[in-house]
Amino acid sequence: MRKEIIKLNVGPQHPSTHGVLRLLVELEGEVVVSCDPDIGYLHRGIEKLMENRTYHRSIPLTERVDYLAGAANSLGYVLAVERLLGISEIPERARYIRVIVAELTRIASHLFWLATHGHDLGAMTPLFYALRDREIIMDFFETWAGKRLFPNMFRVGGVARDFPDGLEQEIKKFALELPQRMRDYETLLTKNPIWINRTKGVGVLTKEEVLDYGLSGPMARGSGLNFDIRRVDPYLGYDEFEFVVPLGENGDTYDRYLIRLEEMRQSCNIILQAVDRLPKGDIMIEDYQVAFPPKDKVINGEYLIPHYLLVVKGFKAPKGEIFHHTEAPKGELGFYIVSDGSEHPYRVKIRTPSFVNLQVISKLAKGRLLSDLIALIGTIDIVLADVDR
Amino acid sequence: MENLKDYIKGVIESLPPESLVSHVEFRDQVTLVVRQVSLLEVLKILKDDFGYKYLIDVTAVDRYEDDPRFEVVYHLWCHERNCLLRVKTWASQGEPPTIPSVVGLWNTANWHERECFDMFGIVFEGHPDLRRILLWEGFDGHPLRKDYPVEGR
Amino acid sequence: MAESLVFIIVSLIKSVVLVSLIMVSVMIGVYLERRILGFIQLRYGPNRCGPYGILQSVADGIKLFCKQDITLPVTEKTIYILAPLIAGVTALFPFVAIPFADKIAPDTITLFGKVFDLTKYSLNRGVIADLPGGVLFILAVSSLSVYGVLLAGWSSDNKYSFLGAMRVASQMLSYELFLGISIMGVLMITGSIRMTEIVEAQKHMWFVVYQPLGFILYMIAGFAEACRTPFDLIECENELGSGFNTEYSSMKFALFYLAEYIHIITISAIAVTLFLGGWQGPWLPSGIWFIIKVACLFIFFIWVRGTYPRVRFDQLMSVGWKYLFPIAMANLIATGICVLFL
Amino acid sequence: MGIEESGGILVTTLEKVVNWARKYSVWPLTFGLACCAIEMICTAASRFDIARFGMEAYRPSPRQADMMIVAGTVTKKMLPAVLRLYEQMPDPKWVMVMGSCATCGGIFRSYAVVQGIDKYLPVDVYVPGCPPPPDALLYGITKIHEKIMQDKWLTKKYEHIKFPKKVEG
Repeated sequence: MRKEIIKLNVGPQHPSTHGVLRLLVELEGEVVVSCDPDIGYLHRGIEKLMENRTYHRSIPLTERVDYLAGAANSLGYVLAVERLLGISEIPERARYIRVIVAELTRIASHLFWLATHGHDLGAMTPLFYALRDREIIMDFFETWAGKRLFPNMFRVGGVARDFPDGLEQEIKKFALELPQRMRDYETLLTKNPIWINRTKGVGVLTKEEVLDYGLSGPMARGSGLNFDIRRVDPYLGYDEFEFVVPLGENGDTYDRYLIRLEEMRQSCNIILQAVDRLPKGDIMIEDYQVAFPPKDKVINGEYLIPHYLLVVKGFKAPKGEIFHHTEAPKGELGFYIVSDGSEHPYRVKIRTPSFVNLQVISKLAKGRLLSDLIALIGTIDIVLADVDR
Repeated sequence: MENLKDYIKGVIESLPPESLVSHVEFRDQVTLVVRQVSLLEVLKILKDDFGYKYLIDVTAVDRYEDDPRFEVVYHLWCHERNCLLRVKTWASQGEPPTIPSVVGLWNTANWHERECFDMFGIVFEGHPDLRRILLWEGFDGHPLRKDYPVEGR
Repeated sequence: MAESLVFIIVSLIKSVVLVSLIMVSVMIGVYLERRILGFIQLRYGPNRCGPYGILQSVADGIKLFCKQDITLPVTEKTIYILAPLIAGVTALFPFVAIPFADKIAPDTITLFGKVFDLTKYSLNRGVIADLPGGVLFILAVSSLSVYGVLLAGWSSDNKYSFLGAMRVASQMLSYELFLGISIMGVLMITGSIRMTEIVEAQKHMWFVVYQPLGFILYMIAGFAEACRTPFDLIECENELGSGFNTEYSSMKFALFYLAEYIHIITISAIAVTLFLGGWQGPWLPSGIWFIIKVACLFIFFIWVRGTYPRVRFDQLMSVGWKYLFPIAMANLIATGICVLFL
Repeated sequence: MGIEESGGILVTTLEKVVNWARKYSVWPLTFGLACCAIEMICTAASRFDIARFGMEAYRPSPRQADMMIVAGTVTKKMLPAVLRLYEQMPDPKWVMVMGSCATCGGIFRSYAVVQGIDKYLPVDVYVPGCPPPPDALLYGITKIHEKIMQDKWLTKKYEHIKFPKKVEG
């Protein structure tokens, strides 16, 4: 029998490549023989741009790295800069606000993942249900920061704006309600035989492969590797919160699906704890060499001049290099900042989770069907800006 | 914290002395600066004997007008002890700068090294598939080098 | 001579009325689908175009009609152009034999002083052609529509279309088979393959009561035949772009779109005729009952679309051959035994 | 009507009817580039519900699409694909630019980003923002609707354009 290999070009415009991923797939019938991802269609040169900006002015750029979890990215960057500057303490209220926003972002990102992952496998309705809940989080951000996707409110030394009155209670209400709303998705997907058939046994990863490919986030935890940076290298005082790190057993798509659902519940848990402990007080440190003075005091010359200098010239960071990683929704997000003592970072490397996690797809897709390839793109949970930067 | 420092001290002592140039500590993060010839050896010892099984990141820094010009930086993580280690070395002088590839140790280094090649033009010797990853074939120059303008040529 | 003329005229009138009814119901169907999906998904659906958005399908139709028609420089141009026609026309074929109403005309009419007997060839009944082998005819022509899709996918010179075409070919082959077997039970009970007789045999009890398994199997096969979620593998946009119709635009695409919905109506109509008592029902005229039943099944199709994910290609095949086919056979044998001995 | 002398009532009515149909049946191309695509999906979701305008029929194939929403940063690597998609769409087609990245490069003034897609594509409506909220996108869609309704595709005169005379031989 003569066999013929079909070379299929999936993307960059394709409904389920989550943006502009291009996969060069070789098919034998419908079985994937080889799969070579071609990335870079959204490479915007963020690292190069950051080298030419002051530390503060880079914050909006970092938010656009992973646009589904903008605040989580700027949080990682701000924490890295703070560590570079040697700021170890920020006001308690700012710390809790950061935790709440980071966890809300995680929920928003996972909801969007659920929406697209379900849609990729043909289930239309979860998309709408999940996005309905995501809209509520977007509302919180809009109330707090005036912007939906990218609040852009984290600053070195604190947060730029306090929560408006009543927002905490709204967030608390949402965190209490979401686990109940998530039953809708569970009824639609979790026990649905078609869903189980599509996801069980697809994209199985062992612990050794996870280490070999440097995977992180739900991709690593799905295979039972207990690696959550909130636990193993706590930042923002995550060690004082009670939460469970869900671990998978089989390392397949279904396990990772369950893990992400459970992570949303745990995030709700953390939010509830953080809202309960949220103290009153300052939201920014008072070192006006690096941190912005309060906006209402800027009319006063004493505050105006440092504010002006900070905006125009930025601050000088000590010479040195720092690597700081946080647990972004998609995995380990690391910022490696090299400083030469000037106002600009000498080099910033963003170690994004999607970039590393995507690499494994050519291994997972080999020998599977074309439909599985789509499921795999979904389970890796990539965002192309996160891959290409 | 003290335990970790002792552990890292133990790591440094057990490495072959001629491989290590220096070690720097900054904000509780230790950087080992090693010679390029013994890079693979050091990384293998760290991976096999000290549990640094997770290669977080491979990247490069362009120290423009220095010689050798390119630093290559490896970030390692030990899952058992939850500690970070940074290993740094230089790519060889001349154009193109070269350095041995670590794909043999970690598969994850594959794309990291391709990205370094794409952005800095560092050739990783022994890499199975070294081609541009983010930019397209035929792109002129390597954008993250310091002598490359931000807005392109 | 005059008799055959009457036959032709009456059949023509029936066909024209039926085809226009089907076209209108397709338009309503598309609108219904979008509204019901909106209802399931907590949104409105189209509501700007006309009152409650009912003119939505009209707007879509006019727009598609006035779009630029791109004819690609493909190798098999004739087939490329013919394929949507085949798909659109063959989807209408099964309606020839489906009885959609009881008597719609008196037994005899007097024209030009001559009396014509309309009961001959069932001209006064609500069926275009009351074929003696109606079920066989339906089974035969309903599988014809696969050619349209297959040829379209093959002639488009597009790999996605080609994969879609290959999928539809294997899907149809495996599901056509047990679609046939699943309705054999009904035929055994009736002892006839004339559609009108099957409907009349359900005067006292619908066959879905005697043949529940057969009905379920038929509906599963029907979903696969109509290529609807969860079996919409041929044009699943998440895998194959747009599947077999990737390279078709404007009216050619509209024909495929039309064929898809006609197909659903056909599947529903056959299910109604064979299992749900056809046009029979109390109080209302027979045609209305037929429309109501078909509409209910159509809505069921939409409901499933809003609920289920899509199966994988190999799973579809293995479920078909390994589980559904044996069950259909067992159902057939059990029915045979019951009919013989009870 | 009115301004144009030519074209009887029949022609102008036909034009209006077709414009009306086109207005309510703008099928966008499933085509997201970056951050703005997320807001585009949010627009299609339950709260903002683009389906009210008959636009939920996102077509994955450019052959069946009417409108291209350039949602996000266009990089130099992506540009050929964007242009190819535009060329594959049948006439009449509309282009909506969403977000400042696609409009002018936005904050990404770097070596890899196209500084404004309007150098390469005829843009109908610009929606500013980074990213524009769904409300802004919906406003842009109403602007597209207005533009479609004013489209004199049947009664338009081309007298002011001097076509070169065909030279024999």
